[in-house]
Amino acid sequence: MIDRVYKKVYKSPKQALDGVLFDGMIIMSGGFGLCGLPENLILALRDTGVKNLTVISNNAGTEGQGLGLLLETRQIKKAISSYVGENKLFEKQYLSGDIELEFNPQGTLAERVRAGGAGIPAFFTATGVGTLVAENKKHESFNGKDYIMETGLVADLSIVKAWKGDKSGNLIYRKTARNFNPVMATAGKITIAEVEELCEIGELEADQIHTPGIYVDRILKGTHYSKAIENLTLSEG
Amino acid sequence: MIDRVYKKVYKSPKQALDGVLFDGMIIMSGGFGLCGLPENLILALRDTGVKNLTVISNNAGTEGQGLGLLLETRQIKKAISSYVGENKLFEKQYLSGDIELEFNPQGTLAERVRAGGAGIPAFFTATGVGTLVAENKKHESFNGKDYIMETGLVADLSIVKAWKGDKSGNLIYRKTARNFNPVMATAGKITIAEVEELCEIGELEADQIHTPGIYVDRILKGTHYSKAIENLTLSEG
Amino acid sequence: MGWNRQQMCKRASKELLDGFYVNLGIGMPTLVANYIDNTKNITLQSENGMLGMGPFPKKGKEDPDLINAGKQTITSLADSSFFSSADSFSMIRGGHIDLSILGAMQVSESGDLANWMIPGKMVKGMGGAMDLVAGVKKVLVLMDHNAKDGSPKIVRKCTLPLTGKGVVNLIITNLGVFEINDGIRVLEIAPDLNKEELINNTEADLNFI
Amino acid sequence: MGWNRQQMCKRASKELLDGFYVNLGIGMPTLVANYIDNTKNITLQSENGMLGMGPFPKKGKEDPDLINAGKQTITSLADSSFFSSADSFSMIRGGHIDLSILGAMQVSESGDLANWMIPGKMVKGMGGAMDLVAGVKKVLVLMDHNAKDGSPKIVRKCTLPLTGKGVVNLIITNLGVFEINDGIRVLEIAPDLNKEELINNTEADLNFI
Repeated sequence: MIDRVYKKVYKSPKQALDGVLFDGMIIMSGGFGLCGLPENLILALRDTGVKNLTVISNNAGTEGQGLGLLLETRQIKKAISSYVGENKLFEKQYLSGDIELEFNPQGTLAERVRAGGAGIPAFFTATGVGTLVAENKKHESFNGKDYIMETGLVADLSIVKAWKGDKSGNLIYRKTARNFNPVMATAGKITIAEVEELCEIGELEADQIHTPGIYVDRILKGTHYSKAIENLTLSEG
Repeated sequence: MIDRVYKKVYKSPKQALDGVLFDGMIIMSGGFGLCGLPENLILALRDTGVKNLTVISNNAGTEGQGLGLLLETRQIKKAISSYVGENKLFEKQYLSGDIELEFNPQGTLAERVRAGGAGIPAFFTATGVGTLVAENKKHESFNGKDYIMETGLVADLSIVKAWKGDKSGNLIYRKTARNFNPVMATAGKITIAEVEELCEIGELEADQIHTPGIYVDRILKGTHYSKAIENLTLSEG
Repeated sequence: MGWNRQQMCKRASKELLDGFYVNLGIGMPTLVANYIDNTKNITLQSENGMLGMGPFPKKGKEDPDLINAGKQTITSLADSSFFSSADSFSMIRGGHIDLSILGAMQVSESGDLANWMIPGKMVKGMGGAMDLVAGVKKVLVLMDHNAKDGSPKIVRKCTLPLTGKGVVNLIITNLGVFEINDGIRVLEIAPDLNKEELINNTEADLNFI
Repeated sequence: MGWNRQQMCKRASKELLDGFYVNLGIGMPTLVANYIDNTKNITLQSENGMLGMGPFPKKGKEDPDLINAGKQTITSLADSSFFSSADSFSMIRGGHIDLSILGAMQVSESGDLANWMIPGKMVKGMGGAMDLVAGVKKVLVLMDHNAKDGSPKIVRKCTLPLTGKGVVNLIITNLGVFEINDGIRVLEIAPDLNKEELINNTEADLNFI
């Protein structure tokens, strides 16, 4: 009925980041390892020089890849992650006290982000009960089982990567490149999505959309996808 | 690599319900109004005569439709719903004390079911603060705002309706017939799905599956879909 | 006296700003959709699991799998998306909807809203109203200024059970437009009405500055 | 002494019952997939967001968008589905996965598990291990019976920081199979081994009945 004008489309990651950055901000970045990373936005983020970032992301990238790029330039002050094993530079900066690290169990991290986006300030989980993760956290028993309280997470900015997106911000992810991207898209005060294919309105099937456009404030087509494989494993024959 | 044998497919709703029912059990039923209802399973449920049911469902059906069928036969002892406005029989049974009713805000109901399926025993929400819904519930303040604690819900049996399903239990819903079905599928100790189209393995695209097969214990093709329209509203011209 | 329903809906439609995601409640709020300025990009959400709600279908084009929260048959648009009830209310509870328009039985001067039950009468349920008023960024109440018996609906304190506490931001009635923010400020008065008439029809104190 | 890795994996694969949904941890547990009985319908979950994990790809068929939780390239199967990390861990936390197989540094006689950090050494993170052991119906630890320095890994009380408390149900090592249920019961002993050797290599009390 309405010939809509969509104002969410940006020409480049640099333009998409314009006006939303400030030193000391909290940024969520989608991706699992190097899979489903917002590569173009991370690169542009590095070039802006924004610093003292708290980065919420499952991993810390590898050297020269993903969030590893922001470690080289020392733009990250604190990381909230579940696993940072693949990055020697991270290790070095952590051991020298240059970077703060908060480990969250992977499922707790995903749920905290989901809760943040869903307006749930806190929830209870059995994950981590009786471990270091439970220290200083509120405990409560339900049906005779112990749980700890975890809080929702929100970010000043979420950067996510999808396979296809339309001009209204609807997103579709591909295979395991989905990972943290959909929940992080919901938990940013501002969310910027980069896509491999930027589609016209109507090209995406309404039943198949993973992230409804309401969550995406800005969208751009990425031009550079290295899509590095961290651990190439082949079957014989 | 493996030629899998799927043992989830049942020939009829009656067969699918065999061995999972007992008086006094808790049943979740998907659907919003008469949209996306597991019609065939409700009908079969009525014919089994199982009684004293606690039914968790957004609505209570209309007279002679949906869960209204189980009201006629007085199989429902208690309903947990957000809105029961369309059913005069429900009203009558409620006012005569024959049926117990627990109102939940619709979003709280959806989230309680999701939490139940996701192993989250409780969460906090601002919905209902300062209202009757908040009575006798735990209050807690986060960042200066008040929230109440709501608990997760699970059922002995969830019955859901999807558009397409494959023999491994993967489900795809159609349009707004999705509603409560996906979350309820996760929160039943046993979940039975009825579908309009029962597909072979591989016919459904892996990126487009709404309910992964792990949540579906039994699946059947429904033969009777009345798909009644509760409130036909047309535009002029 | 004052605006008719058409005029009220038209006035309400001005609150739908370009780029807004909006949830319209059952009844009169649904009619606001008819007055949306086509030059604005407004997306309607239906809490049963849809973004990008289109108009009612033409005869023969109705789809039982495509309804709104009032169980009315509707249509989709090119940018529509469907999702589960849990995802829908995550959107609502999480503050992603810009504006919700609802009807009311009573609104208090502190923004308390009562619109779901009358003690002693059969209660149909709150549906998604409590979630909407608690979660949406801005809550607009669209209602008649007075009840059928003439009693004021904008009150000092709600006597009916609440739907939400301190949740209403704006009220549009047949008599005027009212902002709630540390008391009630009158933003507009219906053209054929004077201050005194407005005060006489309102229990709560009105601030005209 | 005892079983080799192949034999251990083969023994572990027997715990994968028909119809099971299983999560295999990084390292030796991943290899268990090679020994799954083809007559059984076993579905593998990868916690980064996939059900129905297939074998590693043939050369040239690798897809950077299709990896497992160990970041290895994998393939999908005809019944595969993909989902978000939040949905994946809802599946895990909600008790929908039948079995998880993980490695360990220490397991205590009360089922406590330590497998994520050594104080004083750089900590890589717990990844999804804490969620898996807290949520999955049955937790199987697959590990060498003794550490590289020969010290026992089945202990009275873990000295390393825990991954989960009272979470392990079954242990398979190169020396035997052990059930944890109010103490440790020896279910099987590797063929070339006697009770005494097993006791000598284990700190925790073993119940042979």
